[in-house]
Amino acid sequence: MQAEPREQDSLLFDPVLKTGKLYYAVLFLLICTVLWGVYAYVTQFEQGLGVTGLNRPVYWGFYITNFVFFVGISHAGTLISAILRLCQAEWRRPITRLAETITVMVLFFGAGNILLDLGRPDRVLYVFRYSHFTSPLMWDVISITTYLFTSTTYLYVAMIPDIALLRDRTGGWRRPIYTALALGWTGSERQHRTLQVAIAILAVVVIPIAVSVHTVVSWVFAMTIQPMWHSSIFGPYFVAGAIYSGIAALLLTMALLRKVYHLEDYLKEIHFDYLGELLLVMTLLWLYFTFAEYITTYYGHDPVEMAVFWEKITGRYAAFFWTMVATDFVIPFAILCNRKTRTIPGIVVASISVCIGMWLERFTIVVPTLINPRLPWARGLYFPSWVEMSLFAAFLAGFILLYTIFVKLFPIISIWEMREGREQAVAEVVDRIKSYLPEETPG
Amino acid sequence: MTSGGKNNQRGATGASSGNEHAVARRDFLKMVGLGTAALGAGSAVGLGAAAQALNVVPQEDFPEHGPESRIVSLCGLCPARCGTIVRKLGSDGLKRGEWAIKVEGNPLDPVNQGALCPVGQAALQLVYGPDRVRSPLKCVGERGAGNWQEISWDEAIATIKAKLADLRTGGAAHTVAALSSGTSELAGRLMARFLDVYGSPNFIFEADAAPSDGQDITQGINGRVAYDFENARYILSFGAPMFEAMSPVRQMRAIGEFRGGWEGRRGKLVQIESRMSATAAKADEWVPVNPGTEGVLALGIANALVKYNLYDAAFVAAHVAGFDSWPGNESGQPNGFRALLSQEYDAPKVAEITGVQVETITRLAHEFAISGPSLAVAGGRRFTGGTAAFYSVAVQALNALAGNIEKPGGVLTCPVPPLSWWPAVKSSAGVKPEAVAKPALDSVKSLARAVWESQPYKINALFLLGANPLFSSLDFPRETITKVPFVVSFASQLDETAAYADLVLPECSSLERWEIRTSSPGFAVSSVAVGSPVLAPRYESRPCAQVVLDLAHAFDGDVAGAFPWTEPSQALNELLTGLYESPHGEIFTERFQTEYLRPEIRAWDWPARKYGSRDDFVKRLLAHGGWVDPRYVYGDYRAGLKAPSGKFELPRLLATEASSPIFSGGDLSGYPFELCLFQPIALMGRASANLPYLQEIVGGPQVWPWDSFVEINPKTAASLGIENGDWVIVQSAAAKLKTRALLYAGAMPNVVNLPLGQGHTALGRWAKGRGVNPLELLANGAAPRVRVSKA
Amino acid sequence: MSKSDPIGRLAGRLVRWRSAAVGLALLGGGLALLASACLRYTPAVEQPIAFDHHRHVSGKNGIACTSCHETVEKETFAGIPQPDTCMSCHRIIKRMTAAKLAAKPELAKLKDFAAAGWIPWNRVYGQPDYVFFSHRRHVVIGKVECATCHGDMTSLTSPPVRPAINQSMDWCMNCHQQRQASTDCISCHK
Amino acid sequence: MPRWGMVIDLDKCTGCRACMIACKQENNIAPSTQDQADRGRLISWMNVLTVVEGDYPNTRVRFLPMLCQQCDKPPCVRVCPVGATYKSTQQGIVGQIYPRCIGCRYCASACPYQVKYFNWFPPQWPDELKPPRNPDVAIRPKGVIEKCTFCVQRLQKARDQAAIEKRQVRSEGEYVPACVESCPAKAMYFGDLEDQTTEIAKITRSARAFRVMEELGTEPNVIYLKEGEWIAG
Repeated sequence: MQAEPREQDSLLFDPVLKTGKLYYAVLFLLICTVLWGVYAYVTQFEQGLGVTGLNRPVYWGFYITNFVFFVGISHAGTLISAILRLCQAEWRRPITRLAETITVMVLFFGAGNILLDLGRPDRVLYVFRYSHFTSPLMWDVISITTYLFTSTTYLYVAMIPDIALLRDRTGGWRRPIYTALALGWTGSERQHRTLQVAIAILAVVVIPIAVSVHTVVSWVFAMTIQPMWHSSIFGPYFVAGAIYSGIAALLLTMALLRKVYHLEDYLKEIHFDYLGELLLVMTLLWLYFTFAEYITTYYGHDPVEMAVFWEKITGRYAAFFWTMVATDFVIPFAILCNRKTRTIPGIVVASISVCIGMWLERFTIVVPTLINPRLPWARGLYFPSWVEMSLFAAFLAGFILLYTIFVKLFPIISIWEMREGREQAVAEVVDRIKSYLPEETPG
Repeated sequence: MTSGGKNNQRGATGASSGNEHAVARRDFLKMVGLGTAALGAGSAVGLGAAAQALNVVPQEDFPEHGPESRIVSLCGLCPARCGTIVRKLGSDGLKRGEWAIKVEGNPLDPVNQGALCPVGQAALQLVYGPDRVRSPLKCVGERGAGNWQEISWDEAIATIKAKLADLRTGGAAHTVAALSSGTSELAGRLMARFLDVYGSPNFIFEADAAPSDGQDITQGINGRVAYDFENARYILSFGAPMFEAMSPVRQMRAIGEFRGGWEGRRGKLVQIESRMSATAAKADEWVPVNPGTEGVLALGIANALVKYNLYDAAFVAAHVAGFDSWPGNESGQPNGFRALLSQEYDAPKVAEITGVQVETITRLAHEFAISGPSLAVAGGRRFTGGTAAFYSVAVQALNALAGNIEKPGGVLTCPVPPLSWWPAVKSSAGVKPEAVAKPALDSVKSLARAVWESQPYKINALFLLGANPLFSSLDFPRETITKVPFVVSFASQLDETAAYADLVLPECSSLERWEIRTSSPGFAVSSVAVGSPVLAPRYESRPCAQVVLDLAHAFDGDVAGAFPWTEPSQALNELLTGLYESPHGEIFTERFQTEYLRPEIRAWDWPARKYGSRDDFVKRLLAHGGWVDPRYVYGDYRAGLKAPSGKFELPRLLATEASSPIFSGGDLSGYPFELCLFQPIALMGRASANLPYLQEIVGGPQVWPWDSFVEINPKTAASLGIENGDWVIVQSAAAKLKTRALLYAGAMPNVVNLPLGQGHTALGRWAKGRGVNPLELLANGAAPRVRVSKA
Repeated sequence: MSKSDPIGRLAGRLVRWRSAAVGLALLGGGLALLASACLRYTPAVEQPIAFDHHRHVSGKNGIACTSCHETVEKETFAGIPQPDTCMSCHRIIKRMTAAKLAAKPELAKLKDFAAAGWIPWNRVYGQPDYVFFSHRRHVVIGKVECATCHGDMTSLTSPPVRPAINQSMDWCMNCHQQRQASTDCISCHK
Repeated sequence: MPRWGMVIDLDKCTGCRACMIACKQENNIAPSTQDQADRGRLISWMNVLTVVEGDYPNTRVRFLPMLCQQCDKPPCVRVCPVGATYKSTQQGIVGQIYPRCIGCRYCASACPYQVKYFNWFPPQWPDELKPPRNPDVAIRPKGVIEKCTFCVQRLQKARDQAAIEKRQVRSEGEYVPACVESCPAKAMYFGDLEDQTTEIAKITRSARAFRVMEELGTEPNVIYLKEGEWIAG
C-alpha cells in the first residue's frame, strides 16, 4: 500500500504539469471557432434576430434545440456521479470528476443558448427584476441557476484535496491560485470528515435538482397547449433523454481522455462496460418513452396533433425523425446488446450515435410543432442560417475549450479518491460485503 | 473513516498555524467575493447600457405630435372616388409643417359611408411616396431613354403653349388629344373645356371596363347605369368583380346590406365566373363557366325564362322592342329574340359551350324569376376578343325579360345632380370649323388607330391625365407613344407612358388639390362630393386643374376668356350654386343611412334645408364633404329607356352577336389552357403597385405578397408535375412569362389565372420589375390560350 | 510566523492581498456606478434664447403658464411658444432700433427668430415613444400642478439645462399610487 | 369595468383586406420586403386568412380575419417571464408592453392563434414615408414582440374625453379600432361586451356566433358569426 503511491499516480498530474504542442494546436483551433461565433453573435446583436432562419410561426429553432440538448448533456455528470457515490459503486472513482466537470462546463452553454435566443439580451436581467413565476421559463431560470451553483460546489468541494496536492507540487503563477482554492486543506481527519459529509449532502441535494432541471425544461413546452408539446409524459421523457445523452457524452469524454492522456490504467474496459450497460438500459428506456409518446398521440388521433405526427413520420421532418430512431435506438442497441461489440470502440460509436440522435430528438420536438400550429393555414418552414450554425459550432468549441483548460488546471481524475479507494475502500468493501451476508457461524 | 491525509501531504504540519490566519482568510474570501460580484454587476450594467444604446430607436426618429385636425377630402386612387376624412397633425406654423397620418372614410358620404377599400387606406404611401415626380421634367435626347432635365413651371407651360399655339395656327387644333384615367374629375372637366375652346373634341377616358356598354346599347343611358343591390333579393352576377373593381366599397356595403342588413331578409348572390374570385368566394353559389362564355350562358338562362314562361310578359310587351320579331321583318316567320333563343341558345347547346349543366341553367332561371327583386349584373374587363358588347347586352337582356328596369331592386339610372355647369364655350375663331366637326376619338383603341393609321386624322399632341395606357391597355402598343410628336404627362409617379413623354408635370395627390365628384359609378343617388386640399402640394407638384388654367391664361382672347378663374377652387365653387338653389336635397348632415335607399323613403320629397347665405352653404358643404338628394322616382321609364324607340332595344343584340364565342373557333392546338386575367383589389388603380402596403396583400382570395403568380387547379398541376410555389412558364402565341404557381382549387381544370397589375417596367422602386404583366400574353391580338410548363 | 512555515507565508500574503481585494471591490463598484450614471446622464440643454421664466410669471407682468404653453389643457403636449405667441406682447421690438436692441441681446435674438417664424427651442423633458402621456389628462382631469412634474419653474431666471425632476417610471407609479390614479399598464403604455 | 370586444360577421366579410391596411397605417407597421414576406416575417396585426376547402367544382373559400383575440384566459400571458404581456382586467384588453419585453418569443410559441409578431429587424421606413406615422403609437424596436392592441391609443384618447365630460367611455361608437372603422362591408362591430344593451351584445347572442378554438378555454373577446345560408322564397 505504502509502496510508491506517488509514482503510481504521477500520471494523473501529467495533463496539468506537461503541455504538448498538440494541446496548443487544439486550443488555437477551438479559440478560432469561438471567435467566429463571437463574430456571428455580433452580427445578430447588431442587425437583429432576422439574421437567423427563424420566422413566424417557427419562433424557436436551433437555439432552443441546443439549449435543451446542452442542458441534457449536463445530466451526465453530477447526476451520475451523485448516484454512483450514493450507491457506493466503487468503480465510480476515476469517473466522477470527469463527469461533474462536463455538467458545470456545459451548463454555461445551455443557459447561454437562451441568451442567444433573446431578442433583447440587454434586458436579460429583467427576469430577476420583474420575475413572473407563472412562466415555466422562470422555473428554468431558477432550476438551472441552482443546478449550476450546486454542481459547481459539488465539483469544487470534491476537488479540494487534489488542489491541495497541486498547491504543494507547483510553483510560479499557479501556486497562489491553488493555495487560495485549497482553502487551507491539510488533510486532517477533521477536514476529511467534513469533506465526506459535505459531499454526501451535496450528492443527495443535487439529484432532485438535476431531475427538476430537465423536467422544467420539458415543461417550457409541455405547459403550452401546442400540439405534441402539451404532454404530461414530457418531464420523465426529457429527464430520461437527458441522462441518456449525458452518459453518451460522458463515455465519449472518457474515451478521449483515455486516449490522449494514456489513462488506460485508470479508465479501464470495465468502466466502459459498466457505463455501456447503463447506456443500454437508457436506450431501452428511451425507446419505451418515445413509443409511449407517439402511440398515445396516434390513438388519440386529434387532427391538430396528427398534423405534427405525420410531419415527423412521413412529412418534411421524416428524415430527421427516422435518423433519430436509427441513431437513438437501432445503432446503440445493436452495438451494446452484444458483448462482442460492446468494446471501447463500439461504445464510442454508440455514444456518438446517441449524441447525434438526442440532438435530433430535441430538434424534432421543437420545430415540427411550431411549423404545424393549431391554425392550420399559418404554415412555415425553417432552415437555420449561418449565424445559428456558427454559434452552435462555437458553443461546442467553447465547451471543449473550457474542458481542455480545466484539464490543464486540475487533475481530471480524482487522485485522492483513487488513493482512498486503494487505501481504505478495499477493506471497507470487504467489510461491507460481509455485512450483507449472514453472520459467519463460529466453528 | 480514518485520517487520510497524514501520509504524504506536505501541508499537513501547518494545521495549527492555519487557525491564526483564519480570519484573514475569511476576509480575503469575502473581499474576493464582493469584488467579483461588484465587477460582475458593474460589467452587467455596463453591458446592459451598451446594449441598450445599440438597440434603441434613436429618439429623433419618433413620429412627432402636433395639433390634430380632420379634413374632408376625396380619395383619388380609383374612379369611384370615395369621400374621405384625413387626420392631419401640425399646422403651417410648425417647423415640420403639417402632415397627414391617416385617411379614413367620410361617414357622411353616401357612397362609402365611412369605409374605405385597402387601396384608399394606403393613399398616404402615395402622397408621401419617395418615387413622386418632384418637379416638371423635360425629356433630353431620345424619348424613353430616361434622361430628364428639371425645368421650371413657367418654362413647362411656355413650352406647351408654344406647341399648342403652333398647331392651332396651322389649323390642326383638332389633332390634340387628352387621355384621362378619370380619377380627377375637376381636372378632367377643365381639360375638356380647354380642348373645346381650343378646338379639339378629343377628350378620351381610359376606361378599364365597359360594363355599361349593354345599357348604353339597349337603353341609351350613356354610362349612367346603376344597380339597386340593396333592394334586390337575388343577384346573378356574370363575372362582375363586385368586390374587386368598379366601385368596390359601395358594392361591398351594398352586398353587406343585401346579405343581412335588414331583419329576416337575406339575398342570394350567384357568381358566374371562370375562376373563384373573391366575389365568387363570397357568393352563395359559384357557377364555373368557360372563359368568355358568360354572355352565352345569360342567353341560355333567357331561353329558359322564355321557355318556361317565367318572364315578365307585361313589361316585355310594353317596353321591349324585338322580342317577337326584329324590326323590318317582312317574312311573316317569327324571327325575334324569342326565336333566336330557341334556335341558337337551347339548353343543351349552351351547356356544351359554357360547361354549365342543363339543370343548373334551368334552376338559375327559376330562381332568378321567382326570388325577385332580382338583378343580372355585368361588369369587369373582358379580354376575350370583342365579346364585351355581346356579353353585356346579353346580361342586360335578362333584366329586360324579368322586367327589372327602373324597379326597386332592379337596374336604375344614375341621376344627374343639379350643378350649375359653366356656360358652354363656343368653338373659337381662328379654328377651321370642319376640324371641330371631325369625329371625336372615344377610346384608347380609336386613339391608337389615329396614331398608327392617321384615321380619321393624325394625332400631333397628347395629354395624359394620370393615364398609363402603355401598361394597362392592350390596344396601345409601346411604339404608339413614340409616334405621337408631342406628349405631356400629368403624373405623380413616373409611369411607363410618362417615361416616353416630352414633358412630365408633377401632379398633386388627391390630398393636395381641390376635387369634385358629380356622379358615382353604379350608384343611383344624386350626390356631389367636394374635397378641399388637406396638405400643401409636396415638392414642386401642382394640380392638373391649376395647370390647365395657367395654360389657358397663357393664350389670349377666347381661350383665356373661357376660364375666368385664377384658381380651380373658384371654378368649383361656381358649380355649387345649383345645389344651393335646388329645391331638394341637403348637405351631408348625418351619417348616411342605408335605410335611405329603401323605396318608400326614396319616394319622399326631401325638400331642401335652409342654409342662410350661399357662402354659408358652401362653407358647410365643404366642412361636411358634399350634398345628397336621396330621392328616386321608380318606374320612370323615360329616364331609363332613352333609346330612340323609347323601348329596351333587344335588336341591338344582333349587331354584337357576331363576336359571340358561339361562332368563334380557330386553331388552338398547342395551347391547351384558357387564360383568365383578373384584377386583385390591391392592385386596382394606377399607382397601387408602388405602394408597399398593397404589395403585401396582393393575391386572389389567397395572398401572395410582393409578386405575380399563376393560379392552377391542383389536379391539373399534378398532371404537369407542378407543385405549389414552383416556377412555371406560361406561354401564349404572343409571349412567354415566368412566374410561380399557386395551386388553387378555385381554378378550373382547363383554365389558368393570372393577376393584372404587376410587371411594371417603371412607376417606382416597389413596382418596377416585380412580377409579370399578363397583358403581354395577349399582345398583338393573340388568343387567350396558353400552355404551361415547369420552368 | 517562521520563514519555514508555508501556511504562515501564505497568510502573510493574504493580508497583503486584502488591499488588492478592496481595490478590486471598489473598482467593480465604481464601474457599476459609472455605468448606471451613463444610463441616466442627460447632457445639458442649451436654449436659443435665455428665457427668464421668473420675470414673465411674477410681478405685474405675471402671465399664467397656459398663456404661452397654450395646449396644456387641450392636447397631450404642452406646446412651446413660437414667435406668434411672443410677439403678441413683444410687438415693440419690431420697431426698436439696432442700438436699442443691442442692449437687449435676447430680444434681438427674438426679433431674428420672429423674422424666420420659428424659434428652435430644445426639448428638456421628453417621454419615451412608448409612453402615452397627456398634459390634458394630468392637468385638467388629474388637477396636477405644473410644479409637481417640472419643479418650481417660476423662480428660474434662466432656462433649465436639465429636468428638475427625474421622471422615471417609478416616480410616475409613486404618484399614481398616491393619487389612486390608474396603474393599469395600458393606461400609459401604447 | 368595460370588456372591449369585437364581432366579425363572416357572412359579410369579403376578404378585401382593407382592415389590414388600416391597421398597418394606424399602428406604424413598417412596410416589409419581398424577401422578408417570403420568409414569413410579414407583420400584420390584423391578418385575413384564406381557407380553401374541397376540390373543384365543389370548392369553398372562406375568409377569417385573425387578430389578437384578447382572450380572457390568454395562454400568452401565463408564459411571459417578465410580465410584458398581461391581461388588463380594467379594459379587457391583453396589453403588450414593449419596453418590458425581452424577446424570448415564448408567448408567440404559446399563442394558438398565431397573432404575436416579432420584430426580427428594426422597423424601417424610407425617409419620405416617415411623416405619416402615427405619434400615438410607439415605434417598436427590434427584438420585441408586438400584437394587436385593439388600437388602445384610441381608447386612451376616448377615456380622456370621457373623463373631462365626467362620464364613462360610451359602450359603442365612441372608441372604435381602425380595422372596424375601415370595413367596407360593415362586417365588423366593436363595443363593450359587458353592456348588454348594445347592438354588439345583441349580435353576440346570435345563433351564428362562435369563437375560434373555443375548446381551448381561452375565452376570446373576438366573436365571429358563421356564414349564413340563403333560404329560397
